[in-house]
Amino acid sequence: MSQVLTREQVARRAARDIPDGAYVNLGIGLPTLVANFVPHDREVIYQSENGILGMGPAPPKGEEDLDLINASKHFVTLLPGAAICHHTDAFAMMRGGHLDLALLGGFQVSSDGDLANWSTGDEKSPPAVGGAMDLAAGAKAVWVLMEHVTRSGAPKIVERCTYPLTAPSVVDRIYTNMAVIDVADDGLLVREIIPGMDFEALQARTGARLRLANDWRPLNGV
Amino acid sequence: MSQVLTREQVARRAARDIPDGAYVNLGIGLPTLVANFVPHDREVIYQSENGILGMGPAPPKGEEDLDLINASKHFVTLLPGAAICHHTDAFAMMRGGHLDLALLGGFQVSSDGDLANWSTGDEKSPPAVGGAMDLAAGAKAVWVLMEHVTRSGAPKIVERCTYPLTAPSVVDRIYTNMAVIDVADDGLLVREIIPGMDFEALQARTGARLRLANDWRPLNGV
Amino acid sequence: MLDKRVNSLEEAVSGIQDGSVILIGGFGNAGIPVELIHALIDQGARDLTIVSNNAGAGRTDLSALLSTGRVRKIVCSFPKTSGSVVFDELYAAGKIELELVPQGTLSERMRAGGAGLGGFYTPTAVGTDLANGKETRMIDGREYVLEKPIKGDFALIKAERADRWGNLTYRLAARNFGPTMAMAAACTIVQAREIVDLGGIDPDQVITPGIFVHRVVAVPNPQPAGQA
Amino acid sequence: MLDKRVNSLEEAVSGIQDGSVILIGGFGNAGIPVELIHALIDQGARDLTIVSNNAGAGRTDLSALLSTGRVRKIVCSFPKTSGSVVFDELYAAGKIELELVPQGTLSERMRAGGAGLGGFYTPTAVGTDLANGKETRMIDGREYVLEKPIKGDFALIKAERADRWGNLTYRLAARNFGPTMAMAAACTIVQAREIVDLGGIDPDQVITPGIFVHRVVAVPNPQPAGQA
Repeated sequence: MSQVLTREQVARRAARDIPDGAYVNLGIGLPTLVANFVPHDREVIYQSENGILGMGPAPPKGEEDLDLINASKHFVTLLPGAAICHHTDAFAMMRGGHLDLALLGGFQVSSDGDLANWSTGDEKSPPAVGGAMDLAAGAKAVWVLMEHVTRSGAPKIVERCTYPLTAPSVVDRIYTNMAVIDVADDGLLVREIIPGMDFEALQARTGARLRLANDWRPLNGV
Repeated sequence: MSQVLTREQVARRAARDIPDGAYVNLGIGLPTLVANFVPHDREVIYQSENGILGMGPAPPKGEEDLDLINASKHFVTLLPGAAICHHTDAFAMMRGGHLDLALLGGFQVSSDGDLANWSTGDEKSPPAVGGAMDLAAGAKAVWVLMEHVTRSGAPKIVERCTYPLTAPSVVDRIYTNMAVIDVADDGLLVREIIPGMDFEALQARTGARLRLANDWRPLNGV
Repeated sequence: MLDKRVNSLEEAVSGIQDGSVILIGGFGNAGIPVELIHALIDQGARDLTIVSNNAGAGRTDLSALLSTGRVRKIVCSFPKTSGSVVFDELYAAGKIELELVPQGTLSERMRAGGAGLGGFYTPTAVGTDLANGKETRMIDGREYVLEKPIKGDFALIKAERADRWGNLTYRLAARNFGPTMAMAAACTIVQAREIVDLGGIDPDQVITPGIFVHRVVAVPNPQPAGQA
Repeated sequence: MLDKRVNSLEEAVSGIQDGSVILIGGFGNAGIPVELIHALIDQGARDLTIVSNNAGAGRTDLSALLSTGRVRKIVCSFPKTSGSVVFDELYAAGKIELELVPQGTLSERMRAGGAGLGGFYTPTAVGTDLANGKETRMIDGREYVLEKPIKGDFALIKAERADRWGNLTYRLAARNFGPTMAMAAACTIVQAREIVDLGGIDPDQVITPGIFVHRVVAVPNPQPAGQA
């Protein structure tokens, strides 16, 4: 019987793929966990949309600085070598293709790499977009980290997003609690599946056609 | 017999009109002299397109700093309270309407306030525009300081510029060695004429129709 | 003499007319000009349009301003947060108009306003609902949305250090929208923790040159934003 | 480990291909990366497009590069100066192409390139020969010219201080085009007077964040530009 990954295991798996020296923006939620699992011999520079480059971990309790928060409004620290800039410059980094990677949460991803992660289209709740669209449109690569299906079991990887789009054709790779999937020019290519789950079972939980890479491997949460 | 003003006297006359606390950009040539004559009880902030706000006078000989030059590439100093910015921000100041005044040289000014001051249209010489067009288009007010006629006696204030334009409809006031003239909505209004010259004589040296202000005064070079 | 210092918060916000567009700095609770916002509440201007990244948290500062009912419209990127109780109520009741703008576009639109540009083409929001009704254009094989500048009648900014010419520095991530909003407003009003003598800020370290600032008031011990 | 330091000027300019677009910092003789330009001359790339405010003065640095005959085109605002002897000869002989751009538009076009914008509308040059053939548009009652971004394959920049992540400070008016060009190039190469340890630059005082910089070489005693 297959065991889906925990949120931490998804974060840990994605962290393994972040290259040494990369400039990375971690979206709100699951992606934020990734920083905890990047191997210590890699130097990764985290950017935050509110003008921080070179963010460090959360401060010890009692040492929070009101002027040092990340995009999720959580307290952070600065690493030696950090730089502060204003918002317009921070978004020039994001929109201008200077970030190597954006790791984002997702409501839905389509087989074309369309991303929906800012709105469920609920008319009662006020909409809020923040920097999601700038980041999705601008980073050199976009990885989405999310559960493979919703709580009610509906696939989040779909032929066509039904939720409002954040940006079309931007997602390069999807890390779920069941698989690692590349968004290739010719569709979705499964790179890894959790042990105990076969391709057909994964396909059954996915709303878009998948192909299995020849060199696919078991997805180990480590 | 009328005596035209010297270049220094034109600069001195214009300097009298610069208000206390104004942000001012002084163009290359004659306008540069103006800083020498602003009354000492006024605090005027000089901007230079290469990222200096709060320029001071030229340094004493031997104290020049290679990293402190103005738009004319002459050595300058900084006043206490000066600020350095990069080129794009310096031009945001200029284009964005933040400068109270640009004092510019001119080849020709038209009765509509068109300014020609960057090119004589000589095809043999490479053209060079620098920041002239940004400044002319962007400053809150543009004053032109120039001789009233060319060396050969041709008028520089004209119905229509024959030299290539720097910007249309931007000049607010003209200080020449013969007169001070406002560019009003309904044409050129003479505010001051040098002693000994009458309106008809000034009109004869001008290529556009002038009107004499009711409260016109003699132009004193001081 | 050029002296932008004013002696009180009341003087700092004087002359703000009904119907003004006011840019208010801050991201989350960092960089919010709490004291200036409360002075604006006391001043009483109404029918305001507020441009700010968030729509307030808790019950103080921006939330307190919203709860006066004097804000007609808010232009922001992220109004809905865990703490945006006041905004949520007003929005649900249809008592406030919202223009939702992607954060980078919001910032860039204000920069365009400050830099004298008429508009710009951005790839952000292409193919999404937030580009609905907006002009798009292919440039060198990529699609862009045309966005127009935002200018403020006033900006309220929190800075760390200022001098009497209005030169500013900021502290860490409290910088956020400050430098851009300062450029984009006809009258930029600053609360600074400290006002120093001219020359007290190294020219190479000035973040907002004084030309973009019009009034400065000292607030040595600013209150945190977003309080209950 | 992220280490952008290189050990020599030769290494700093390695890989610059023929046909590259190279942004070169400096205004007048301030901020010109003299040593990097001479390294580029030694490196030998040809058929270059150079984007720089001026077109060289005297016989060294940019003028020396032009005199090699390897510059096909120069994009600048003020090529003709009292010292631009080399450029003047090449131009008169029809041996170099010139794209003349108003200075603020030049800077803004590079910023647009760095910020990922597709273009912008500027009031500068409206109604002049430099807007000939360009698209114009009325926006809110004012006429603007559409301008497109400029991106560089490389930028050569002079800074004062750098660290191994590429964070930079500049000295006084030598800053000029540096921060904007750094944003606008795929590979930004910096000569810094001093390379300090990480943390040696106060985060609030970084002018160019390291993300915009790709190679840093120390040149402790840079030569003045524009020498005879």
